[in-house]
Amino acid sequence: MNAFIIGDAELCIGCQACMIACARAHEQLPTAALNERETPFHSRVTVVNVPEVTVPVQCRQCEDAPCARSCPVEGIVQNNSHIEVVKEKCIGCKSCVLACPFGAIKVVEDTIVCSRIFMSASADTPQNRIEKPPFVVEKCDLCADCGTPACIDICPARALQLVDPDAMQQKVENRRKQNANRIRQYRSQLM
Amino acid sequence: MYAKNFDETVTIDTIIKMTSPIIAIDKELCTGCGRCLEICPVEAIAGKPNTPHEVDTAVCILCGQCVQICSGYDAPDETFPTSRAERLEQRGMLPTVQEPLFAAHYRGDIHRVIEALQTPDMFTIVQCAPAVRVAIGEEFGMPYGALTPGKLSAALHALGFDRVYDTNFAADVTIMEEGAELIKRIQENGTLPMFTSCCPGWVKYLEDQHDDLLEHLSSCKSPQQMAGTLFKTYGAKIDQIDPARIFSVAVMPCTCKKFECERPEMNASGYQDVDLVITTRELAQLIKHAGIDFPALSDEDFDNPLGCYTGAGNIFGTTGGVMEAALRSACEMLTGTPLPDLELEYVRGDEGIRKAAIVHEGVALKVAIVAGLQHIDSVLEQIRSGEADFHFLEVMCCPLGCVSGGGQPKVLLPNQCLEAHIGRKSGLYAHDRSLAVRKSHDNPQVKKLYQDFLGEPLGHEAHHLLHTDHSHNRNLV
Amino acid sequence: MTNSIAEIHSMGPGDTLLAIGTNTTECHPIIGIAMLKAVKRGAKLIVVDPRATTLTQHADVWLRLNPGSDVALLNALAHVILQNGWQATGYITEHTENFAQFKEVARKYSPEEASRITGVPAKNIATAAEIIGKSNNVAIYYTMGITQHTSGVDNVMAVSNIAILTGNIGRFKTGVNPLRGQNNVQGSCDMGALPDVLPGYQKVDNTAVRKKFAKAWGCEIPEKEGLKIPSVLEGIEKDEVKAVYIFGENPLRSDPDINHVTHCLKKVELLIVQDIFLTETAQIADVVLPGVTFAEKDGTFTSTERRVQRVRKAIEPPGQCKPDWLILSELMETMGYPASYAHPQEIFDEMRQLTPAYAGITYERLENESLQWPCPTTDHPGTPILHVGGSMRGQARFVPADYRPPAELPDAAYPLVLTTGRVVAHYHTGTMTRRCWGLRGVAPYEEVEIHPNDAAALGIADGEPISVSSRRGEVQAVAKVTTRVSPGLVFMTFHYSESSGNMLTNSACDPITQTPELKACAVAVRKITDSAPVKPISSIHSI
Amino acid sequence: MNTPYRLNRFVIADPGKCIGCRVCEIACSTVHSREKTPLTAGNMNNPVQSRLYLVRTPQGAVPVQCRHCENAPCAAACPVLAITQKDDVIYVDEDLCIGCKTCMLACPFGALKLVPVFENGLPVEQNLPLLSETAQPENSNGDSDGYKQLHVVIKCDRCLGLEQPACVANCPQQALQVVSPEEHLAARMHEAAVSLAAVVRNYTS
Repeated sequence: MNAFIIGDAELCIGCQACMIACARAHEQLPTAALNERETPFHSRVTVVNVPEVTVPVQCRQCEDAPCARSCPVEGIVQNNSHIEVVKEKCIGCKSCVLACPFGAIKVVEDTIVCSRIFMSASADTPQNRIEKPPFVVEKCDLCADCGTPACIDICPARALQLVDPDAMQQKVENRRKQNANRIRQYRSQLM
Repeated sequence: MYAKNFDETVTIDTIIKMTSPIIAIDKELCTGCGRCLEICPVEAIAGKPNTPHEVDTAVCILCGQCVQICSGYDAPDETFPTSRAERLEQRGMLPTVQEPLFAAHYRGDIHRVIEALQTPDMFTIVQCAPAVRVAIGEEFGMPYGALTPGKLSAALHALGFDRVYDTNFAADVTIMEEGAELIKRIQENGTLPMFTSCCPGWVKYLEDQHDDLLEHLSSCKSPQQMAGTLFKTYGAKIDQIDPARIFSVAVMPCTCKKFECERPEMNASGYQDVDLVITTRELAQLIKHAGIDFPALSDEDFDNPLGCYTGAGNIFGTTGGVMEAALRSACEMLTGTPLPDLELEYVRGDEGIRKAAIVHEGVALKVAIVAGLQHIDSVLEQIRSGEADFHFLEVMCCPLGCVSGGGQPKVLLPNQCLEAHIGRKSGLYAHDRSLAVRKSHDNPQVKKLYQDFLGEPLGHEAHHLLHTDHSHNRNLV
Repeated sequence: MTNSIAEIHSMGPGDTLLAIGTNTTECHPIIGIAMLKAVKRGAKLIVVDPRATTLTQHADVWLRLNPGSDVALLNALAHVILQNGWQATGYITEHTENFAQFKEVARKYSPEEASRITGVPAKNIATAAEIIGKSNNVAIYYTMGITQHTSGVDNVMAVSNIAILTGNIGRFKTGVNPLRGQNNVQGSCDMGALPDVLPGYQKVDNTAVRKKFAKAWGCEIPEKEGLKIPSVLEGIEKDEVKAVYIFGENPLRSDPDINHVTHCLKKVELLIVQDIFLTETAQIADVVLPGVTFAEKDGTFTSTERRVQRVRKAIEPPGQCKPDWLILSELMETMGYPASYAHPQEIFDEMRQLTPAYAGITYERLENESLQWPCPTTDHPGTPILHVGGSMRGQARFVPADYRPPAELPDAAYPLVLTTGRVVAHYHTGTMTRRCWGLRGVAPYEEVEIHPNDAAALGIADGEPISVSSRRGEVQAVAKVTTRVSPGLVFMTFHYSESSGNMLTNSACDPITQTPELKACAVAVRKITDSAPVKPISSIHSI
Repeated sequence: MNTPYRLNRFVIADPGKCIGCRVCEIACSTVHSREKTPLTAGNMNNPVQSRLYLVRTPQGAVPVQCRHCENAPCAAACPVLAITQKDDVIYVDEDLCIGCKTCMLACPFGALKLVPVFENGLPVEQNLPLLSETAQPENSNGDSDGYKQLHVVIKCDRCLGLEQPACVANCPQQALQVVSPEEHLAARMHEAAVSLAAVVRNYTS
C-alpha cells in the first residue's frame, strides 16, 4: 500500500507555505539562483481556498492510479512507495488531468526537457522561430528523493500529515475494536 | 438534348426492381444509434442500440424522416462487404453520385427517367411540387431556401422533357375541388371536420391505423395525382398525343409519393396516372450527371397551360399552406367577398398543432393544422370523442410540411436543420407574394380547364378524374 | 491590542472570538492558527466580513455585511444584547459613562433595520448577539476592515462600545484588539511618528510635554500639530509643502488614488525617499537614501500586543546602505544639530527617559525577555492586559454613532463596489515579497475576485484578463470568478504594481484620523477583448 | 500585465452519452471541406474526411480525436515544421506537409490521418509522375494523367475561428465538450478539498 499525504481543513490557514516548500524541494538550484534565473514555480500540492474550505490537496497515490492507466505513453509508473511521473516520456496530452479525480496532477512548464515545437506565426524563417516552452505533468512524489515530505515539515499549523500504511492499518483496527465494544453494549437490544 | 449525353453504360439490367422497399436501412452502414427510431412518427423502426435497425414496412408511412436524420455513412476508413459502386447500383442511384451514402435510404428511380428520356417515342411530361423550387438550389451550393423556379424549369427543359408542367397548377385545381367539397359538407351536414388528403403518408397512416375516421378524409386526390390524371387526359388532348405514349414524371420533396403513384386505383386516365416519382435530391443528381450548371441557368417559364399557377398553389409546400390556399378561395366562394388580406398569419407557424377561427362576412370557419405526424393522435382522439369543434383539418407528416420532406436535400449539420426548413418556407411565402395571381380560383388556366373540360368542381367529370374513394381504396391496399 | 496574543491559546468552551474586518489567517497567519485551534477546542467564532475567508469557514456565525455598514451592525448587536439584558450591568455602572446616550442610539438599530442597511439576515445578528451576550469572555479582533473607512473612528468606537457594554475589557481573554499590519507599526506610533503626538502619545498641544522635550532636546517644539497625509498632498497642491521625506513607505502604491499621489509627489520641490529597494516612489525621488533590512540592523521592534523586543543585526548591510537612525543622525549633524549616537541603545535610553510607558524597559532587560508597555519602572513586569480594574482614562466612555454610508456608492457608470485587501503571499506593495521566488510563485499576479453572476453578465470567464476602472483610474488584471465575494462586490489587492487596486480607491477619508476609505469605492469592470498577446508565465492559474 | 498561461483546450467525448451516430464526423468533414462549405449531402463533392474518428467496439462507440498535447509528439516529429502551436491548438499547415507520415508514427492517439486531397470533388494532382506502367487514368487512388494525387496529413484543429467546434455544436446527444484543463483541474480540486475536509475530520478525531 502506498503512503500519502492529507491536509486537515480544521487547521489549515491557507498560508501556502506547503506549496513554496514543495516547489523549493523539487528545485536543485540555490535560493538566490531561483530568482535570478526566473525559474518556473511549480508546486505539487495546491492549497484549495474556496468559499467552503481551505485545505491543501495532493496526490492520494492511488493503488490503481487512474492517471497512470490513462497515460498513452507509459509515462506514469509505480515507483516503490509512490506513483511517479517519468518526465522524459510526458507528451502533455492531459489524459491524466482528465482521469485524476483529485485534480492532483498538473501540466506545467518545464526547463529541462526540450520541446522542438514552434509557435506557428513565427515558424516560417529559422531566425524568427519562437520555441514553445516544453510542458510536463507533475504530481506529489512524497519527496521520495529528499527525505520527509517538505510540505509536512514546513506547515506552521501542523495541518498536513503522512498517512503511512501501518498507521492507517492501526487506525482501522482500532476502529474495529471500538465498534466491537459498541456492539457489545447494545447486544441486549438485538433480536 | 442533354439526354443524348447520358452515360451509355446504363442499361435496363441495372434498373432497380419495383419490388424493392421504398424506405430501407442498410445493415452494413447502420451504427444502431437510434436517431431514426426517435424521429419516426409511427414507431416503424426497431433495433437494439449499436446494432443495425430495421424498418417495419407494414407500419412505415414512407415519410423519409429517417433518411433525413440518418448519419451512419460509408466511412472511407472502414471496409464494407459491399463496394460503393455496388451500393449505388443497389439503391438505383447514378454511378456519378459523389455524396456520402447513408444507412437509411430510399429507392432510387432515376434510371427509369433516363430510360424514358432516351426512348424516342416517349412523350415525357414532368411536374414539380412547390417545395422543390425552394430547395434544389441547396444541392448546388445555393443558400437554404433559395427560390429557383426559373432555373428548375430551365434544367428540366435542358434534360429533354417534352412538357415541363407544374404540380402547383394541380394544387390550384385541388383547392377548387377541396374547397367545393368543404362547402358542400358544411352546407349539407356532411362528415366534419374534413381532413386534407394531399399528404400521402397521412392518408396511408389514416388507412392503416385509424380507418374508422376515413369518412373525414377529403375525397380529393393529391395535387400530384390530379396533375397526373389531367396530363394524360386534358394534356394529351391539347397536344393531341396518345396518352399511352406519355411518360409522366413527378419531382417531389417526398418519398411517400413514390408509393402514392403506384397505388393501383390511381389510373383514372386509363393508364397509371403518374408513371414515376423522383425526389428533389434525385433530380439534382440527374442534373449534375447531365453536366448542367444549375446555378448558371437562365430562368425559363413552366409550360402552358398546365404549368400555370397561383401563389395559393405554391404555398402547398409548407405546413398551413393548403389551409391558407383553401381559405383564400372558400371564404370568397361562400360569401362572394374576397378576404381583405391574403396573408393569413394565423394559420402560419411551426407549432405541431395550431388552431384558428376565421370570421368573414358572417361566415365563421374553425380550422386546425397539424405539422408532424407525431402530433396527430391527440387531435384524432378529440374528433372521436366529439370534442373537436373545427371544420377543417390540415395534416402534414413532416415537421414543417413538404419543405422538410424525406426527399428534400439532406442538411448535413443537425443544428442547421431548422434554419434550412424555415429558409425554404420563407422562400415559398416570398414566391407567393411576388406572384400576380394569389387565389386558386383566379388561375386563368384553371378556369379554362373547368370551362373546356371538367365542367363544375365536384361535377361528374371532376369526380371521376380528381376524386377517389379512400374507404374503398383501403381494401385494395 | 488591549490584551495579548497568547490569551488565544487559552480560549476554549465559554469563550468567543469576534473577528471583524480582519482576514486573520491571511494577514496575521500566526494569530490565525491560534484562532482556528481555539475554535477546534470549542471556542465560538463570530466573523464579520463582506467576503468569504478561511476564517468564515470556521465561524459559528458569519455576518456577511455590506462594506462600510459596520456601525449599523455593531449597534444592532448592542440592541439585541440590551433587549435581552445580556449587558454587564455591574461593569457599566461602575466603570463607564454616557451609557444612556448610547442606549438611545442602539435602540434605533433593530436587527431588521440593521439587516436593511447591512444585508445581514436579522436572524444571524440575533444569533451573534446571543453568543456575545452569553459568553464568559469575548475578545474582539479587528484590522483595516474597521479603520479604512470614512467612518473609521465611528467603527472603532462601535467596537469599543460592544466591549464595554458586555464588560469584555480589562480581563483575560477579552479586549479590543486591533491587529497591527506591520512588524513595528506599533513601535513607530509609540515613538511619535504621528502628526499630533511626541513619543509615548504625549500630545504636542500640551505645554508641559513640550517643555519636557524642549529641555531634553535643546530646541523649540512646535505646538501646532503636523500634517496628516491627505493634508500633505493638499499642501503640495497649494504650494505650501515644499519637501517630503518618506521612509519605509511606498505611497505611489499604498495610498488611495495613485494618479493623484503621483501628481503631487512629482510636483513637490524636494522628494527624499529612504528605502531598501527602489520602490515606485523612490523612482520619482530627487534623493534616494538606501536603508537596511531587518536583518541588517540593531534596535527594537514593538509588536501589535505592545511587546518590545530586541532585534539584532545578523548580516552587514551591502554597499552604502545605513540604518535609519544613522541616516537621520547624520542628516541632523549635517543640518547643524548635534546627534552623535554610537548605537541605537543610546537613542532608546534617551527615549525612555521621556516616555513613561517605556521608562522601565531597558536593553539589559530585553536581552533575556520581551516586555509589554506600559512598563513604568525597571522592576515592572510589563502590562499584558490594559484597563484592568477599570479604564485607564478613568471611566470607559460609550461613544455612540449613527451609520453613515461610504463616501462613494455604486451608480450606473460604476455599478460595483470595490473592496481592497491582501493575500497571504504578499506584503503591502510587494516591494519585498514580489522579489521572493516562492511568494511570487504562489501569487504571481493580481486576481480580481468577482461573483459568478456579475462575471456572467459581463461575459467574463475565470482567468480572463479584465479591466477595472473607477473615477480615478483604470487597471488591468485577471478575473477570479468566485462566490467568495457577493454579487455586486469585487475584491482587489494593492500588492501588484502593474495592477494596483489603489489606482481606483477613493481618497475620501475619516474626518478625524484622515484614514482613507480603502475598503469601499465604486468601480466598473469590463472584459478586455483587444488585449495584447498574453505573456505566458509558468504558473497555472490559482485555485 | 501577467496573465496565466492557458493549456491547450481539446474536445473529448463522453462515451456514456455517445450513441455512435457519426454526426460528429460529418460535421467535422463538412466544415473542413476544401470546397465552399456544403450545406446538404448532395452538394458534398469531396469524400468525407473527418478529423475525429468514431471508434466502435463491443463496449460501445466513442469518437477519438487530438488532445493538442503540450509537447505534441507529432509536432516534434515533423521534419518541415508543418505542425506547430497556433493559438491554443496544435495545427497542421497542410500546405507544408510532405506526407512523410512520421507524425502518425509519433501520435499515441491515432489522431492524425493521411488523406488524398480533393478540391470541389476532383483529386488534386501534384508534380510527382507515376511510373508509366502503373499510370492509369483515374485509377482508384485518384491519380490521373500520369501524376500522383496530393496527400496530406489532417488532424483536429478544434475548428479554430469558429465559436464552437462543429462536432461539439452538432452532437445530438451533447456527448462532446471542449475541455479547459484549468477549469477541469479547479473543479476537481474543489470537490476533492470539500470531501477531504469531512474525511480527515473523521480520521483525525
